[in-house]
Amino acid sequence: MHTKTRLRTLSALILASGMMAMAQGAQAQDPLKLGLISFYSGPVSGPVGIPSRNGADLIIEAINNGTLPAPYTAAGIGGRQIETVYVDEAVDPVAEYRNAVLRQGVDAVVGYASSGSCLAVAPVAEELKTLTLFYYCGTVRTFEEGPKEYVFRTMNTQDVENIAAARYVLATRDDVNTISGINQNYGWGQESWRDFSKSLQQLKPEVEIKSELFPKFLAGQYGAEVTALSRNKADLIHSSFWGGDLDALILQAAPRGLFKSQTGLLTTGGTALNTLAKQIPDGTIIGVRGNGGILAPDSDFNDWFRAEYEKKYGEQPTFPAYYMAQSVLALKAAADKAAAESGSSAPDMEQIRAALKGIEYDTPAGKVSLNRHNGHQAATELAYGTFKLVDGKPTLENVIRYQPNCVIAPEGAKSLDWIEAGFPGAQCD
Amino acid sequence: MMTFLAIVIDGFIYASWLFIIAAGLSLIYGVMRILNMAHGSFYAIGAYTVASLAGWYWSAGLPPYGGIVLMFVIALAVGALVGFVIERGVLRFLMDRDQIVMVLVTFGLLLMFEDIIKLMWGVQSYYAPEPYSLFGSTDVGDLVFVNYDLAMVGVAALVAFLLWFGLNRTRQGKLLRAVIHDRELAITMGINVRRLFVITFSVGAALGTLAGGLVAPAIAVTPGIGIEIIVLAFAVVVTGGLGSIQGALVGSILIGLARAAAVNLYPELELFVIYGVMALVLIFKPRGLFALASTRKI
Amino acid sequence: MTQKTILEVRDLNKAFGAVVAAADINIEVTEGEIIAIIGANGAGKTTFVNMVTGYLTPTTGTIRFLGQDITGRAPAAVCKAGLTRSFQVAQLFPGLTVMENMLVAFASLRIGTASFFTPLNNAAARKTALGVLSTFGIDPHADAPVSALAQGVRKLLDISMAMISGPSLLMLDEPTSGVAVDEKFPLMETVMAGVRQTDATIMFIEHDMEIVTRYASRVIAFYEGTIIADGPVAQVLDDERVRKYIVGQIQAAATADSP
Amino acid sequence: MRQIDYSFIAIVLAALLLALGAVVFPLWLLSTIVNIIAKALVVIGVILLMRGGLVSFGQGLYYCIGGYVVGLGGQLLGITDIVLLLVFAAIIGIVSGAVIGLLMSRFREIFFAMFSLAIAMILYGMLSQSQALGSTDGFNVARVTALGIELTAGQASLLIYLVACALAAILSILTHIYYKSEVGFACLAAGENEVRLQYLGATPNRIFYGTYIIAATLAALGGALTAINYGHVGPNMTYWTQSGEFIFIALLGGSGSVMAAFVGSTLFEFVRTYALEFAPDAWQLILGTVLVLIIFFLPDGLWSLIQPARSSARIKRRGKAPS
Repeated sequence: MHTKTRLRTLSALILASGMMAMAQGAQAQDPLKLGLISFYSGPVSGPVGIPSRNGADLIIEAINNGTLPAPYTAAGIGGRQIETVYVDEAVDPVAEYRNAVLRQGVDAVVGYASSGSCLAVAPVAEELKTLTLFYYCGTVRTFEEGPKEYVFRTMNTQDVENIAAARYVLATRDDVNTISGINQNYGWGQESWRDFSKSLQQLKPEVEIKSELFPKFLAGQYGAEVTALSRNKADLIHSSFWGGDLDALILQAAPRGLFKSQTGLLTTGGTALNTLAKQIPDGTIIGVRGNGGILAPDSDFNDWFRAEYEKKYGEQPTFPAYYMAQSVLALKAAADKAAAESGSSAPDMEQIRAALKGIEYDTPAGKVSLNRHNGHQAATELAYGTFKLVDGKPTLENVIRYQPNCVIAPEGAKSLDWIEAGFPGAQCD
Repeated sequence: MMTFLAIVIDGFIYASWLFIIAAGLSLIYGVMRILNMAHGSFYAIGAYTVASLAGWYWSAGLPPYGGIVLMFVIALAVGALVGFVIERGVLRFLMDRDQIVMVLVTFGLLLMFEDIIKLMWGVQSYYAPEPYSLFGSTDVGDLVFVNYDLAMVGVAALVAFLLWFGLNRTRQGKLLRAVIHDRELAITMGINVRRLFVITFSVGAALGTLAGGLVAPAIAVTPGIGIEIIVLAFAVVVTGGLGSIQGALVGSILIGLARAAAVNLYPELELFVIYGVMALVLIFKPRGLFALASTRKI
Repeated sequence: MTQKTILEVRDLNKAFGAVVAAADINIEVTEGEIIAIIGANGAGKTTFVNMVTGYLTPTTGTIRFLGQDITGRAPAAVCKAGLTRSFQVAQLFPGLTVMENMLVAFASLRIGTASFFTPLNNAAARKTALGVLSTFGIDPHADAPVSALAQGVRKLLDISMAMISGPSLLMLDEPTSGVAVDEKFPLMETVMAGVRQTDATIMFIEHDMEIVTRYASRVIAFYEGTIIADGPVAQVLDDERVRKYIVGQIQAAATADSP
Repeated sequence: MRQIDYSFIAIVLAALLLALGAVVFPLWLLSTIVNIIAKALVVIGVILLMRGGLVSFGQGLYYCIGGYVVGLGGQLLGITDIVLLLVFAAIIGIVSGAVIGLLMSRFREIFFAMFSLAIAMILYGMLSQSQALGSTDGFNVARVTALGIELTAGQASLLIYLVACALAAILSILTHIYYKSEVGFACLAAGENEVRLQYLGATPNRIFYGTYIIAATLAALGGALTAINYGHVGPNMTYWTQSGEFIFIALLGGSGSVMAAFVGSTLFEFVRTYALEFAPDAWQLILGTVLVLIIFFLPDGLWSLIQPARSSARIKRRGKAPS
């Protein structure tokens, strides 16, 4: 019966909580609570979650101590120290996101490796008006399904690496006329194959598809798949396998010479280079979902990151490490920009969010500019290379770095339409 | 023809791997009436132990074939040990509980092991690829098969034979069969069931770790592989008939072939084929192909 | 009274693989009879009851009950037709109280869509249940949990549950087995007194010849799946094959395993 | 009789109190409670089956169906009215339960568990292959409306909360009626001694069939509520670990009473959330330990602390009648 009053009370509550968030922003002393969300348990934690967290921790530590290289030398985010709250993405993303924001009171969130999580969390982030940076998930649907105010993504979407892959094949392997695909049977795998095959057929219509395999995610055993691929020979085999599945595929394909007789194109192959150098045949095409990891361009910032990471964790940073770091840096860059613009040394979250729109900033993996989907979606360079074992050490030769405007749908265009229209307006030099 | 051959070979390779896992599961169920979810953890533990220890052995550059022996030894040993501890430490206190409760206990153990494994080995992947390429490969027509995989078929056959021999030709085995057939009767006959339980569970667990250990060289050992495997193994034993070793054998061959056929002929079916086969079998034989007799006296 | 046939068993055979559990069994039961079925363990007595009550399907042969063919019908159908039974080992619902057991028995006969809403514990049902309980003198235990009952009471409850549907033919599988020797007669007395209040015909399997002679009007003797004698008590018990194969055996066994 | 009345009053009071909570509870608690209620509804179904000795390792199937009905109802049919969506989900739940139940009611014990698991996994396979439905990523659910009125996020979450409370109350009462009904007891009896029940003239398969459909409907409603609350659905809802979670909760609460499901669900939610917060690297270890300890020391679930269990014998130990 008192629904009206209750409604009022509640809207008041929401407002209040919004206010509180701002109020907290205002007092520069208390730390900025940053939710760091990725897979810290289960099969995704090893290849993605933990390296990501390591990369982020490294940057956060440096931000707090003010030891980041230029231009990020000022300590803290708008003067505030970062206090990290880790949340495992492996369970109930929406519920745990709400808990992080509403109960643990994080001011901003950096995270999410799975497209499913991103799709589910985005509306909640909007509802709770909480600045949320997606660092790794690939789906194009996040922004194509509607504009967002509080959600940003600091890395390319999954379509981009497959468009670039198609261009790379065209550029380096004009002898490729038949292709096969082996991709995991879930959103990521299905869309990766769709975008790659469509793109390549756009660029080279005579290309013919031999076989399309979609083994179960985390199947682990690919004997039958390798057989099927070997029996139906193609010039090139595309795979967006990642982590353990990728390693298993490489290990099981190697002794059967699959990628020797048919060129392998591994869009996320970058993680396997060091561990499985002996099993990857020369000529295999390797991607890193962007510009990070082994394909990170030489720069002082990159050298610093690499050195610090090896010092801290005793291993080379793989690309997930780069991308979560890249996401945290976006926050830092925006805070600095906001500070400069507003003059105040302590910009609040709203000012930071405003500054994030369309920002362009430096990362260990090169320049990142949030210039898609009105300033919320990143566009970065994206590199591919061809594997070669040089006296026992894995190297990548004829590396090509694709400029965003060559492989990323222009503002306003839906990626799939853009592919099917034949990449109108693509600027590739 | 070539297709057919390919399906048969792939099918049997996959089946032998399935069988080694399923056999342990089925043995434990047959004797103890425990559908052991923690079997997935045993599989993972086997994979981790082999990947880490054998991995170290090979990187130390010691004689390769010794490594193969080592794999079997440590896989079986760690399995027997873990099995023993779990049976003595937990399960024996719950033997009078309902079957379903036992499923849930082992489900709890599965969850616990996930993190215990993480605490022991961390989340990074482990590799021990050397043995996989050690035996070279065989050409069948224009196809290449890895001898290590083909050897798996041999190992599975050996396991099957040893189980058959153990159950039918040894005194302990005969006692076990008595327990499988009718536990109450066996107890009244004065069989020391508790001792048999420990032995059974250790052997079953050892088979689980063996399967994990043998597959380790062909995969990256990462968190969660145990969880992935367990439902698959369930499908096999339920299809074949819980508690029956022949059942496990036939079940794994059936599912192995079905999967290989799907991948080679109708890739889009790969995802259902396993549960499809299981569902089909259960519709016609609700207790699986080789169900244990369970007529109730009134 | 009119000599109406209520059960008619023709050429009943049952084989479990090679084992023949019942061979050419022919029985005609007329209303009001009290028939004792005797035979050594494994003679096929329970198999016979299981076939008639639908738990086992005969390999060949027909079973007619009240004029209709019930061969191979499920126990539920047989029960509804008016043929119920009790069990050698009382078959109860251990998690429920005595009354609840009776109420479930009562509900089972009329379960339908409405039963999702009709409370089990309704006045009408309670009344019927209590009535039956008191005819067998166990109404004082009504609210006791089954797990707490003594053997004798368990047996009586088992029988009460079989009686609640008001059957025309009641089959008792060893009503006195499992109860102490000195309780056998009182128990049987209660059972007979209770059943006589209804017009149910009785067939009961029994090992104790004294009970047989005391209560039965007719005896059927089983041996290795066949009927070796069928007739008035005295005549059957005098038959020398019955003596040799059954009475002797049973007395031997009885002396052997009685404490 | 009297005792029943009390339970009804208790349920209604509890629901009203909970509803009033909307004014005082912090935001995060509201959606958490809806989440708890949604899961509890599924768990009640699991418990109903458990009383009959059937443990469904595939209740996620209907949880997922309910969720997708809501999602698709919004996307394809443009239905966003919260009540309509729930009714819609319930109907589909009944229908699918009635169809699949024809098969399921033939299975018992471990085979029932495994078969239900198989069916759920087949749905998982189909969903994760259908790109139209966003495969494994699932898709977002439009914000609900009430009587055609658009709502703000805040109003919506309040409405969802209140509807959840009402739903909880209604379904608890219905379930309680079932508990006390002839079928309810017959189901319990069937779990304890099926043969005897047949000899009393009942057909256990039919009893299980009916109960199965009820459980399916409850699960579908739980899924629908989750979808409305989360604003997102995905195939994970029918993955076997989700079904395992429901059984976990059922055991936690115990099958003693309808309320037990809510107790269990609440405890589970908080154990998991806080385990996740304070031991992000060992939350599974904690959950597993809790499960094992419960089975060891509280075989009748937490509810047995509040009210000593009597007739949940089936799940406690080998509930076979002496034979």
